[in-house]
Amino acid sequence: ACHGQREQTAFEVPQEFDMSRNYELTFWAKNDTNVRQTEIYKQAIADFEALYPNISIELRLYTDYGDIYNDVITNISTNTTPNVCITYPDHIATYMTGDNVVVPLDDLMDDEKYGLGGNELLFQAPTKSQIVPQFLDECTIAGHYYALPFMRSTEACYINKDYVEALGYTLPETLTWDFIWEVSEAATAKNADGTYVLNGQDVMIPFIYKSTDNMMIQMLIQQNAGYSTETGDIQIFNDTTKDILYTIAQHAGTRAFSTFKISSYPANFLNAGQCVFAIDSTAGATWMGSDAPLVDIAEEAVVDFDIEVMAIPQYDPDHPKMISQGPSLCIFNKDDPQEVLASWLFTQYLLTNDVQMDYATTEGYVPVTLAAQESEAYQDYLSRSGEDNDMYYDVKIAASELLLNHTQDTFITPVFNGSTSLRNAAGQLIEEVTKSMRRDETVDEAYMDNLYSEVAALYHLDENTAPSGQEADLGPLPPMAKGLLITLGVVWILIILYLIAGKISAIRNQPHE
Amino acid sequence: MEEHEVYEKIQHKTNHRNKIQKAVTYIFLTLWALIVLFPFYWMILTSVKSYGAYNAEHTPAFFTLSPTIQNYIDAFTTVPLVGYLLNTAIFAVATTVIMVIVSTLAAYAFARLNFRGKNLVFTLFLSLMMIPSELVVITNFVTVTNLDLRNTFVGLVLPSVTSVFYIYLLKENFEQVPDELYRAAKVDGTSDLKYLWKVMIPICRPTIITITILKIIECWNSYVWPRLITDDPAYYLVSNGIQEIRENGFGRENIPAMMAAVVVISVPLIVLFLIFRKKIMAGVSQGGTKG
Amino acid sequence: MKIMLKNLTKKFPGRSRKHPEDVIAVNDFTCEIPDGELVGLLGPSGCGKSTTLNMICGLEDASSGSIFFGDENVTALAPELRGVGMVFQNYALYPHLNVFKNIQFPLENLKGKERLSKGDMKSRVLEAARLVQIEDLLDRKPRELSGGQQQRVAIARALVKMPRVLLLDEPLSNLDARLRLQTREEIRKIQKKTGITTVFVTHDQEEAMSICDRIAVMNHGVLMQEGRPQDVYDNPANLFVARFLGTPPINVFHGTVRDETLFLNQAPVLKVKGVSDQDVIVGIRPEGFLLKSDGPLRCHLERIEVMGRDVSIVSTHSACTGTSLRSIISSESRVDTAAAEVCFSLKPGKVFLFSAKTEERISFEIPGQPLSKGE
Amino acid sequence: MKIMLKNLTKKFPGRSRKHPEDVIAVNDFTCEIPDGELVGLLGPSGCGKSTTLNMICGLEDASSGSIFFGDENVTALAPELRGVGMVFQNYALYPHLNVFKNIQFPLENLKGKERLSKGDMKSRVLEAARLVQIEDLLDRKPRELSGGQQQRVAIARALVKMPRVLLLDEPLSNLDARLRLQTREEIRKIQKKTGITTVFVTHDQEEAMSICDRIAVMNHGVLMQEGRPQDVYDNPANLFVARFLGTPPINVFHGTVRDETLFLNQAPVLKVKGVSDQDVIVGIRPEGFLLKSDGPLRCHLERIEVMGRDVSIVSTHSACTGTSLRSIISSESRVDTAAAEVCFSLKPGKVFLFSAKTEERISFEIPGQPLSKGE
Amino acid sequence: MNRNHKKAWLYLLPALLFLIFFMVYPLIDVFIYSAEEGFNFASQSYFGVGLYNFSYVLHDPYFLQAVQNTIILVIITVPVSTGLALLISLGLSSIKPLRDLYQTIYFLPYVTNTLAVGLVFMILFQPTEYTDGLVNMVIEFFGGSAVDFIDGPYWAKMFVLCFYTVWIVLPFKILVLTSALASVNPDYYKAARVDGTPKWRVFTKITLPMISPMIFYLVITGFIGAFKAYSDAVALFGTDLNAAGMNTIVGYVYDMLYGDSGGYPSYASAAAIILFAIVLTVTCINLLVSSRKISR
Ligand SMILES: Nc1ncnc2c1ncn2[C@@H]1O[C@H](COP(=O)(O)OP(=O)(O)OP(=O)(O)O)[C@@H](O)[C@H]1O
Ligand SMILES: Nc1ncnc2c1ncn2[C@@H]1O[C@H](COP(=O)(O)OP(=O)(O)OP(=O)(O)O)[C@@H](O)[C@H]1O
Ligand SMILES: [Mg+2]
Ligand SMILES: [Mg+2]
Repeated sequence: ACHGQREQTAFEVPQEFDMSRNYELTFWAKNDTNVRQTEIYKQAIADFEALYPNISIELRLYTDYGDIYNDVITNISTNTTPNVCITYPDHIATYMTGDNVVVPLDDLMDDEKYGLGGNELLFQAPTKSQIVPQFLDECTIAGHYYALPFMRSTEACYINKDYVEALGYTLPETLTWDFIWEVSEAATAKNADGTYVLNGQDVMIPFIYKSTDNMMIQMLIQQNAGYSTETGDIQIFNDTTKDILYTIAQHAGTRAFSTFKISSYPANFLNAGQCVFAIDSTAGATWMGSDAPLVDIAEEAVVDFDIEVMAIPQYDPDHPKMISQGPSLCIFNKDDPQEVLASWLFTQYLLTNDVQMDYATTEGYVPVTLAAQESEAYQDYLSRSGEDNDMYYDVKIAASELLLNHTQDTFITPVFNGSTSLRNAAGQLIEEVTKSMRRDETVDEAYMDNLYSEVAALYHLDENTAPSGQEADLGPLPPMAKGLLITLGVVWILIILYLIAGKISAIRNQPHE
Repeated sequence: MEEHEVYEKIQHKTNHRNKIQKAVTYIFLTLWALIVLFPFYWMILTSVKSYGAYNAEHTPAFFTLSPTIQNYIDAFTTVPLVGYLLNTAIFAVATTVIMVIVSTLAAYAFARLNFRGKNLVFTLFLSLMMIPSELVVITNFVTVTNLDLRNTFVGLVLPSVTSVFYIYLLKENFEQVPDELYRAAKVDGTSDLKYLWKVMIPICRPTIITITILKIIECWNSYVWPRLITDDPAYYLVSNGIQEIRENGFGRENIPAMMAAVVVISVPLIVLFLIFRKKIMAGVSQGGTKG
Repeated sequence: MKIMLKNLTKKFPGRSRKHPEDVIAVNDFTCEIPDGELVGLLGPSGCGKSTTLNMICGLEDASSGSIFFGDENVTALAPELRGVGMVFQNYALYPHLNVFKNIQFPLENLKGKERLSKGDMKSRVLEAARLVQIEDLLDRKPRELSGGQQQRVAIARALVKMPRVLLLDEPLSNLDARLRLQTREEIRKIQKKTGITTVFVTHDQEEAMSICDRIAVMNHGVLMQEGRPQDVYDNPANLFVARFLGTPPINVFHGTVRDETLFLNQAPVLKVKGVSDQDVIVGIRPEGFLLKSDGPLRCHLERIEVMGRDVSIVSTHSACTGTSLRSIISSESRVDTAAAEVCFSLKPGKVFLFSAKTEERISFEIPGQPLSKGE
Repeated sequence: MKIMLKNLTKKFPGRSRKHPEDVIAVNDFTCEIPDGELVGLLGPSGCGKSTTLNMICGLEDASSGSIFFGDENVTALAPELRGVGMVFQNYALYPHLNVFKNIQFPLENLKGKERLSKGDMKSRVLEAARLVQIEDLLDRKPRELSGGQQQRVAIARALVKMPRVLLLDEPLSNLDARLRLQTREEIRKIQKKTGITTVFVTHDQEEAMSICDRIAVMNHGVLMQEGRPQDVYDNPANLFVARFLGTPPINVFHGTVRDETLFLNQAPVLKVKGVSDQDVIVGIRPEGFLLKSDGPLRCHLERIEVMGRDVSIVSTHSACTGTSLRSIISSESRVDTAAAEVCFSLKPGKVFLFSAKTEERISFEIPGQPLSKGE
Repeated sequence: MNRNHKKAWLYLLPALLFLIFFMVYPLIDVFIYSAEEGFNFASQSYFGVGLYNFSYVLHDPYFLQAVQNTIILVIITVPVSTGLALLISLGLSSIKPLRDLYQTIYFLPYVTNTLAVGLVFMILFQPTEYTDGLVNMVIEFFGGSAVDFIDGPYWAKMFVLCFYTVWIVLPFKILVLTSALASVNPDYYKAARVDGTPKWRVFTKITLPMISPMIFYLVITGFIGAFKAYSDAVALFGTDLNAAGMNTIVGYVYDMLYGDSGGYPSYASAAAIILFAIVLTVTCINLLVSSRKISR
């Protein structure tokens, strides 16, 4: 019985930051799709350490948010969590099932000396009001701030405009789902020799959606259908979802639609002239277009085309809705409040204009502070769109501007312990349906019911995993489990009987020998 | 004389059958050899395809006309592969050395010395073979962390040292050394430890070489534990490296570069194996013969 | 160095639940081995020879009794301190060391002031090797040697540390017949040359008899008889010893003594002066028969085997306990192979009487002993 | 079934780059084995005995020459078709099958019209088992048998299919001396009972001489001599054969013949009628010496060994090629152990002369042969 | 004697220490976890002590799926790999030229990284946007119809998993069996030949029984190894094995600990103990059968 609670006292902001002591902090970050991001982190750390020579920061880079999540979870048990960590709010909700694991930031933010823009800071930090409110709001869990936003992006639709026009369509001001489906269907026409009319190649996937969980979430939210409540009640298994899935199934059946998991990176297809609509994060903009600074495919496979960056398709073009996503920063609690304070200082430093600017320009990200967004340097950056195909790559800047222009239209989904699973489940529904269609299975009511229950089970959505969880009533043992237990029992009885029989016969035989 | 001719016919038929049998055997063996070799061929082939060409391939190509060593360069530059190789070498050697010493002592105790409870302890040892290592990782992680040994070679090595199977293999092997030698050495005034060192180990050298190499292979490929226990790239092993390259090349799954990395890290093992092939085979079979 | 074994006993605890009884491997063994002699320890398989030897060298602890080397009681001494050399049945050469290193091995274990310099070691090894004539094999590995050569290496290894006592546990049983003959002579020679008190275990009586100064015959852990080979052969203390020594083995009959005359199946065959009337077991050595057409022992002739220099007559007699009776006569004598019967007279010195009950020897007077001893 | 080997030769290709020369294991071997006889194939290790046997049973192909079973040329026939039974040195009993199943094994292989019913098989197995007296061991596994019993099982297995020829490859070499004696007699008995032509390989001359009807002595792949054992012993065709047969081995001297007299070191020792003057090698069997105080052969006495029934005198003589000279005389004779010299006269029939060049036998007339044969 | 005892324990000490620290103690920990109902890493708390974890795991369809997968995998791969290894070893021992070469080739998979080769296998079997994959191309070349091996029907995925497992475990088995075959005294074969035994009978009646201890050894270790399968599946189907329906018991344990929905050592421990019970049972049966076969 050694796995009891590791009680940690709640954090209280110290009066004074003790500059006479040395602090060693760990910072877990994800380096995204670009090696330059690593350098920016390192630069930021170096600059910060120059300001605070008594604080040293160790950077550990991950390639996947999931890995960060897993490692944090395992490190909670050994009390070796990092000090600062880049993560999704969803994950924070799970970290918080332990008491006082994650530091609530309300007091810190408001602290006069060391709070946001506080007067004892050695650098120019943004004030609370300078953080884009929508983005900051995303960081509240149960009424408290548990994170600061670090970068934000949304999804964009990258379009091969040439193809759309070749098919006889013109792009509307705001994309609608109907438009996309229609054009995509039209693009599936084939020549007699099996090649596609549109591009003359063997391959054409008119519409690829990279992140199917976002696809499902946005489609539901755009229709005001149920996804989940704030408190974590799951509503995704509803009729709207079914309708969506039927639609997707229909277009997957005609091969007009595919996903990243099934095919591959949308950018590869788009650039190779094998795709018309590619929906991917704005953070992936540097890969998109024939002049993209980063390409995955052979140069000779890239086709020349006019690219258009637009907001994701909508059901109601007048009230566009799109997801806001991107990493946030959270701070883990430590026994030493001074250490937490040091972490907080570093966290704030990551919101300073330079860091924000530098990081945002690596990809189609948007700085989370108004200060950075409005800074001259950033404006200058935006204005130089298209100057070259690297730093000022037009698609990348267009993607950033997309979010800047639609900040009001972004939304986020409720965060609770289990929201990650729900998100995964949402994507899984689309993946499954698409896969089934490609295998020529029939997608009907029975299929849907089955799908719902399987996905619910897979992500443990059918049970209560609240932290103070109680034994759920699990019902009778499934027949297979029963079979397993009975088989084991019977086998052991037989083994014991056999051994006893052997002993008896050995004893009986003994006198004869 | 007639009977004689019948014999000749039978003889002829037998010869014919033998030939067919030979041919079938060779075909079968060759077929399996191809199945075995193909993934290796594919690995090497992919490692010399350029990233772009690989991604734009419409049908998998069985050969490439424009091999590139870019992937190898990438493998060495995007991650500090040399450092990882070095780490892995240190880790593998340290683990193996300790493991061999510990296992040899234990196997010697089981094979040569008599003490109460020997059979019981040995049975318990053997039953530990049934435990999947994934199971104990988590507690070990806690232990090692509490000992403050994360991101140290000590932390990497210690839990990897235990190896019931090798103790078992060695014990079986030791038992095949005639008891007489032990008695002779005793009469000659040799201590137990000296006997172990001067007689037992030299005689069982093939097996010891075998377990050494098998353990090195195991260490070389180990992934779960190193990943968990190191978060400092200064202690990363090659398997972490592969995983990193796999995802990290350009932030995307860069399979050719990964294959290049795999080729690079496999080469030492394959060379090691080719050098000690005879000894490994002899050792494994010797240890195994008693089942 | 004289060796004294006093009431030496070894019990092994019962090995399993199935066999819980203790095994008494050696039972109250008392014997004195004179300094510088070669003593053969002889007996059937499992009679406790190896166990006795192991106790002498200290590899087994005695359950009771004591062992003296000279005047020193070594019963509780560890083997490495007893200063004995031992040659094992399969020689127990270290397979990974060459001959030189094998011989050197015991020297490397010497500690303290006994420790030798490299050069001394080498000269000691060479000396031992010369003694057993393997100077030119020093570089070889044991597996590159013939059985006989291996044996000599083993002896050299046992000798090199100049043991007080040399023990050999069936050192010849792995060799083929020819090599055996040869190596046993060599052992004899070396032992004579070095004068080390030597105990030699074997279950082959011929071997023991031919090279040993003295032999000790054991059975079921008990010492049956001990003495010079020819004495034991000529005067076996009991039926077991008589049977055990001699090839072909002694012929055994059921007989009775009446009026100081030995009867086999009612037929009187020999005068046995001084023996009271009783049922006896009669042992007659194969060479104890004399072909004599009017001899008292009439046997049914089975066949005749000529084996180079001897002729062996195989016949049957109803009082004989074995299936057939084998007598050896010089190949110069003539036998009528066609006849159904052969008649023998007996050489009294080759006839032994044993009590039918205890199987102990019953001696009788022989009028004029025709046997003369060589030495 | 008579076996004829005509000019049988076996070459093995050179085994490695280091030893590229062909090994001629058997060289132009011609011999006839009469029907129903037990023939011993005899020779030192590596002389080609096993190879010859393997060619007879078909496990090795002959390089040239031919093999006849009766009139049938079987040289190219596969072993399974030859109908031979073979007993291997280590018996090659299938360890996982009990005795019954081991013996039954060859019968289960029979096909076509030769196929036996279960009952027939059983009775054949039992018959074979009875023949070798192992009826009560049928349930045991081979490892639960003694060496001798295993050997009998192996013979039963070879016999059960009623082979035309029985081949035994050193079947006794794994047994201890005592068991060897016993089992070789059994082989003899069984062979006589069944009357199957049998070839028996051994390198032990005593073994071969004691049980075989005929022996064939090989050396370096070449047949040296073939004949009845006693004939070969009494009339060796060359020095090799003379040396190879007899224990203790023959004593060999350098000698010269002058004026039909044999001189050893200038001392005349024997009249050898009909031999021209030349250097010769002289072989004298140990039993060829007679103790005679005025005997012509004066030797330096070394020691006397008493071995039960015989006395063996070990002495040296300067013309002798061995280190010592061994003579065996009956234990009844008296020897003066204190004397420095012994003098012998020689039995002419036990003295052989060989050409110093070819080592072939040179025969000479013996005035009156005192030796008489048993049969 | 007593001195000897102490010495023996001294020799054992290092191994014992290591095992107790890093094997036995964790195992005890596993049992403790398995009794702490619903313990999870994040909250570091549980809601009771009892058998709830077992009940939970046994109710979890993914655990049952994993059990099913594992058992199918074991039942298929152990006999197939042993049989195939036997065939190959027999083939190897019956040829002379090229034997060394083949032997070396067959051993190669032993020295390579499972993860990497698994990836190659995945590439070989996986359909791409452009083709149905390399293997399917071969199948189609021979007139068959393509199957989605990585993402397709259950049997196809199982086939790939089994195939890969066999490919991976074969080298060791071939090695052991070839040397077992080589250690059979050739006299037995000669004797059988002189007795005119047909090849098949030689195999079943002599070869097989003679090497049966080795075969049992391989079967027992094979069972234990196959029950512990995990990384092979990951290499082929990626880390989300539950979604692929290809999870194994160890995979389930691993996911419960470190997977996306991980952090539940209690459930993981319960699953692991059930696995241990299964392996123990199978091993006991194996030992009983083999001791019986060999002693008879
Ligand atoms: N360690 C032991 N435990 C129990 N009994 C033993 C042990 N060692 C020997 N014995 C028994 O003691 C008896 C004597 O054994 P020992 O080895 O001395 O015989 P031996 O005369 O050397 O026979 P052999 O000629 O076969 O070598 C045998 O019955 C044997 O079974
Ligand atoms: N397969 C082979 N290849 C090459 N040489 C061989 C082969 N088999 C036997 N020889 C050689 O042929 C010669 C005769 O061998 P064979 O086995 O017949 O001897 P042997 O008389 O049976 O000896 P032993 O008494 O030791 O069994 C030897 O020199 C041996 O080295
Ligand atoms: Mg013994
Ligand atoms: Mg031979």
